Amino acid sequence: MSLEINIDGSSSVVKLITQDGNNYKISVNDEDYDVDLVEVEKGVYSILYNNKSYNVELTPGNKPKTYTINTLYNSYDIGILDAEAKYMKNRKSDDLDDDSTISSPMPGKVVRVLVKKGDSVKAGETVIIISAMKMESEYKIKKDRKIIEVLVNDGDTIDGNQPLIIIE
Amino acid sequence: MSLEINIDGSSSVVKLITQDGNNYKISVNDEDYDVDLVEVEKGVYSILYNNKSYNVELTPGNKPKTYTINTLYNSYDIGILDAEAKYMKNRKSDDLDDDSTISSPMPGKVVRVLVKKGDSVKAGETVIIISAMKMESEYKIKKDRKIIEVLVNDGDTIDGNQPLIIIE
Amino acid sequence: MIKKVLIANRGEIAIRIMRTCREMGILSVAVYSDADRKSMHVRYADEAYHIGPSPSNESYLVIENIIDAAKKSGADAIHPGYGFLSENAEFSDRCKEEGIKFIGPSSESISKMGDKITARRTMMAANVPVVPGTTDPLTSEEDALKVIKKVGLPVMLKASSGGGGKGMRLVTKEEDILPSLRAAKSESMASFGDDAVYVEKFISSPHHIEFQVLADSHGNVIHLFERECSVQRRHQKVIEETPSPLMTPKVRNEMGEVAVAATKAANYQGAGTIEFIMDDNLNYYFLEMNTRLQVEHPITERVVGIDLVKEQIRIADGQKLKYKQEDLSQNGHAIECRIYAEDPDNNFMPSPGTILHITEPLGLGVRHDGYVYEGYEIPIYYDPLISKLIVWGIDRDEAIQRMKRALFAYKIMGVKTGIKFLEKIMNTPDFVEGKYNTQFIEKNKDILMEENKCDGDCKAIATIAAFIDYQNRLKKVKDRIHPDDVNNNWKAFGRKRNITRL
Amino acid sequence: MIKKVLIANRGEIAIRIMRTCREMGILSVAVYSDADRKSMHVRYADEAYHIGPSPSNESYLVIENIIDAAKKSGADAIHPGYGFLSENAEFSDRCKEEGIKFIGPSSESISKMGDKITARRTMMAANVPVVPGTTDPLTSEEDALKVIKKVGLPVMLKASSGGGGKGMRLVTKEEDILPSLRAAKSESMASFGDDAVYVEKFISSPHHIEFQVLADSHGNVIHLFERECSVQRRHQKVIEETPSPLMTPKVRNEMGEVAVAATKAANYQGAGTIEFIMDDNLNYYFLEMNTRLQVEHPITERVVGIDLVKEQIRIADGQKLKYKQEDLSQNGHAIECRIYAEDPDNNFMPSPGTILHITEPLGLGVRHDGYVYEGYEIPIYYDPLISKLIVWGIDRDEAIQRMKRALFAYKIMGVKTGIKFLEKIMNTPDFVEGKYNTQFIEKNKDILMEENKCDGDCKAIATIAAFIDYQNRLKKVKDRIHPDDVNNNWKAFGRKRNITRL
Repeated sequence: MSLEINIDGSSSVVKLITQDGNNYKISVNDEDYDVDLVEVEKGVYSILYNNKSYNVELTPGNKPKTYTINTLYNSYDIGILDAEAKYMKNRKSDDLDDDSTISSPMPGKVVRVLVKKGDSVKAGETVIIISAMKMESEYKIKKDRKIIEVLVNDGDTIDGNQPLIIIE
Repeated sequence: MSLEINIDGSSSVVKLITQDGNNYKISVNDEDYDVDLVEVEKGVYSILYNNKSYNVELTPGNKPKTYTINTLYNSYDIGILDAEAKYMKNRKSDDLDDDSTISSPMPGKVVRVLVKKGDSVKAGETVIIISAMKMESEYKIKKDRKIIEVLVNDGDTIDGNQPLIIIE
Repeated sequence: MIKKVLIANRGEIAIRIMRTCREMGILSVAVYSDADRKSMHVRYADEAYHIGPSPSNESYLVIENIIDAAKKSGADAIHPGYGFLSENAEFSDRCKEEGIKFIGPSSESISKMGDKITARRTMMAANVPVVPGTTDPLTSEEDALKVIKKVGLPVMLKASSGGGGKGMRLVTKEEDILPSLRAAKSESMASFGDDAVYVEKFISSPHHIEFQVLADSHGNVIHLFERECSVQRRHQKVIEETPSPLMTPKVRNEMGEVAVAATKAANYQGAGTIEFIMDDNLNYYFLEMNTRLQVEHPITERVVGIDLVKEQIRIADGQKLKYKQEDLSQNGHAIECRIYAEDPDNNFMPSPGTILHITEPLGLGVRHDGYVYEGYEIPIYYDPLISKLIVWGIDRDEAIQRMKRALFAYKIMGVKTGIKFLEKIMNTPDFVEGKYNTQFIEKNKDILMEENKCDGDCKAIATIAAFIDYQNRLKKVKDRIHPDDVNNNWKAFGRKRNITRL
Repeated sequence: MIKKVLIANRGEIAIRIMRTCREMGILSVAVYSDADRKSMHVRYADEAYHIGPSPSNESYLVIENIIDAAKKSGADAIHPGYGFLSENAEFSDRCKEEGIKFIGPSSESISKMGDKITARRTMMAANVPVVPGTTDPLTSEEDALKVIKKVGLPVMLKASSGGGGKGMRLVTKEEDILPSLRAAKSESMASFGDDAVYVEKFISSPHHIEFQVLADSHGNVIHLFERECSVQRRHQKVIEETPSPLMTPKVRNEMGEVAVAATKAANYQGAGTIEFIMDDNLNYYFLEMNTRLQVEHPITERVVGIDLVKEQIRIADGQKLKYKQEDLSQNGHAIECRIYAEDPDNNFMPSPGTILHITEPLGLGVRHDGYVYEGYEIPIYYDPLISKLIVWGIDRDEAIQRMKRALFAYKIMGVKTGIKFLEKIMNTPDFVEGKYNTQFIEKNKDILMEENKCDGDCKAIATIAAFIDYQNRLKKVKDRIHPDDVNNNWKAFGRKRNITRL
């Protein structure tokens, strides 16, 4: 068994070499790991490697064949790159792109709109501040963009997923 | 839908009259109950009846179609009596009978054997005390019986399910 | 004696109040919106009443519905918790009219302290120090220059009708006074249709320190010492501790006396909090009074040893305070961390969702006040607070070590939380040394937003876990298919079977 | 300073020790048997080493394997917890030989206190009151009559080599002395091949009270006050509390001094417990010394405010005690309940099994020290203790109310537990009034074994829940079958489908 696995952007080839009960010999990019691995709770693995104890939690990601994985202190985004996933990936457009509509997943209130129609906005700039679930959140732009339309005003009450700002 | 349900030895006929989302009208022995019932965790139901809040936990019993159910303070043994269960029940011998072999489900040590071969023992009497999991347990007889064989001595180390005493 | 209390709230605070009710032998009544049918407070309560749709302005904020539930249940008192209707004068009044005890202050006290200008004037009359400045609008540019000279730079110009930072200007240099005044006035006019502006001394990088008070209906008032609440993000408290690392016994006594005087001036009854700002020289000024139980009340409970909700209920019941000021002292050190469903890597955006798995930190010196459980979906309608983690230590060092231990063991899957961010605060030198003010998070943002280092193997370990989990899931899917069904289902499962052959 | 500690134990106590290690910045090393690979202590530790098959005499009790793991891991100290090797003199010695710090007393202290006769003699020499009687065997029937007259009836005749109640006789009347002596001697001879018998005063219905002590390697000894442990079933502690409801300040001081003297006489180092029995007139007698941490140590931690494991590690590290006797006091009241996997309706038979669901009680004043999690299978090889529930209250009344509240909220599915039994103890008048001794459970067994009353509806509610759950499960089974498959699977599912048509 062998799989290509993407972790935080870089990919590794993972192979199962041998298995004996909980004990696995697995190679990650040709480096061998002897681990004692057991699923203790749903999505939680106890892994012993060189007698170090790791409690690893796997949460399914938003997309199929992806995980968010927590080890002791770190959190990783992981994707399984099988043939299908690779095919889909090649077809897919740039992941870093913005959606053309900015909206809040939660109902809330517009604290402040920081742009107006026709503005040119730089990557990383905040365009709107929304208060939802009693907290204020800043919505930023990922790439340099132009504002096509602003659909709300300061103080407006908004529904979840209501379009707020249309960008280029 | 209707089912016969046995609770702590007495049986009730339970019928679903209407259902609207969480809200059920159910009759138990011809008495109607309007309950708001929802499974909140696996095997745990939140039930509102006359605005009283019940947190009800269902654990599968040792036999099929049986439950142990905990309400606020009480614990009940419940069995679903469908046609099959009734058929099985009629065929089955007296539930209150002893097994003919006394054994401990856990490994442990014999603290004291209180009977010997040929003894006549009265219902409720302790025949052997076993220490297992660091606790001492008394094993009692449910009906008047005769001791056929004693297979262990005080102080013996025993395995789980090892026969200890054979009774009539 | 009160026999049945309706808790007009949800989440952790509803459960926290119900726990005390149970200890006192009082029945608790939950109210819930559509989104909260499965919420723990409904499950924990003795009774539960539905009060409307999910948005809080159609349920938890509807006085009529709450009163209706109280009458139906026969509750003889209502505890409002914090937020929602807890500082609503009309609600306090309405309860009184209906003959239901409101576990909180009178509408008069709420109104008096709710209006910032009235509160400021009340406090000045009671000789409670307030931030120097004026409470009346500046009448002219000459007046402004005169007043600001008296107050001393830097000052903050504030719109009388202001809010949300609008019509506000910080003035640090004399030559900026008039231009700033004009800008503030015009902004205020544009925003609120009123150009009245007043002046307050600007306290840079202040500390936020508050005092817990208890006042009964017989005129007795005590304070339960301070809480240090300077670790804030966007004016929201993140971590609180008591005692304050800044405080001296002398200032503590003095401020305690001031807090008691302030409470008396407000004609207050119940549990309340006097908030102060304090500069680095321990000069302190009344900021506002919170006329309810605070989120961070547990740290006071832990070091003083008093159940504040129990005292609230006793006071509402007309009983005299059980404790005198001289009975009280602070024992050890307590810290609270607020755990929100939020994404620290994405500007702390709320992160509602379903709790897939939770491991709560327990053991010596740890209190955990939460309400979520595995399978529970945090609704999008309310505050994303998941729980409060409170630790106690014999001294501040032990409390910090214990909080680190507790945060390390606290695991939640399914929603993002600020747990790792809080752990970093516990390791930040300014916090460890107790040298921080409300600028703490801003000042230390490089440390706080730094990525966690990995010793090298954890990436491989994570990869291996994903590998095995994926294989196991594939295997399960395969096993679920009955051998006879494989051909029929070839289309659906063929692709997955192919993968295992790679 | 100690940098890495191997914990030669499992279950809740292993985790409890690891928590303190983490607070001190010390790495923790777990050891585990076959049955414990999934156990929480393995998951919580920084490192974990396998030490053998499931039975403890092939793993946790094998000194060689523990030492081996300690060497491999580079641990510089071993904490034995309670049970297993914690009072094994050979183990203490072996650690010393290997240059590993044993977090506990020397082998000499363990041996001296482990042998009941030696302990008794050591205490008598240190003027610690012991139960009146002899430590030497009775030489003749005349000697017996003389000695028993001096000690005073009732007395207990005990076989010198005795144990498990054999060769033991209670004598209450003078005319029974000689017959009882003869019976005891012959039983002792039959059981142990030795007819030596000695005499002890019989204390009827005694109280069991113990004092916590700490002794460093510099000759400093302090006590941390008493624990009342009289609620026992089959000589096993069920509930402990501190302060003891029986105690007076005068007797407490006196016993504390005696405990310190006893500790010094044992040449003791580390945390230990001096157990006393006490009669209704507050006469107290040394019973034995436990040369380890006790299960019930958390109640002392809570009222005195000291982490005992932290102190144990500091002492093993050669540090001086941080506290002087005069620094210490008792603050409030603490109670501990032990939650076992046991079946109270079936003579408290151990009830191992898989934890299907657990809701842990939390909130103000509650400490919960456990180790199980959902899906964890409690092994059949070890102590069935699931967790310890410790509550604190400002006074005993509040502590009892809080314990009731915590027990009410504590839910475990999958194994039977004593939770409801413990709740009944909290409601038993003798306990509530603090008037109880070691006969408490026997005396109150009618109250304690009574069935819980139901207000009438709970039976119907339980029936309804079963009804719906059963229907839902049937439905799920049906839904899982693909429409096309129904015919193929008719045989297997036909019966279930029939049911839904009833």
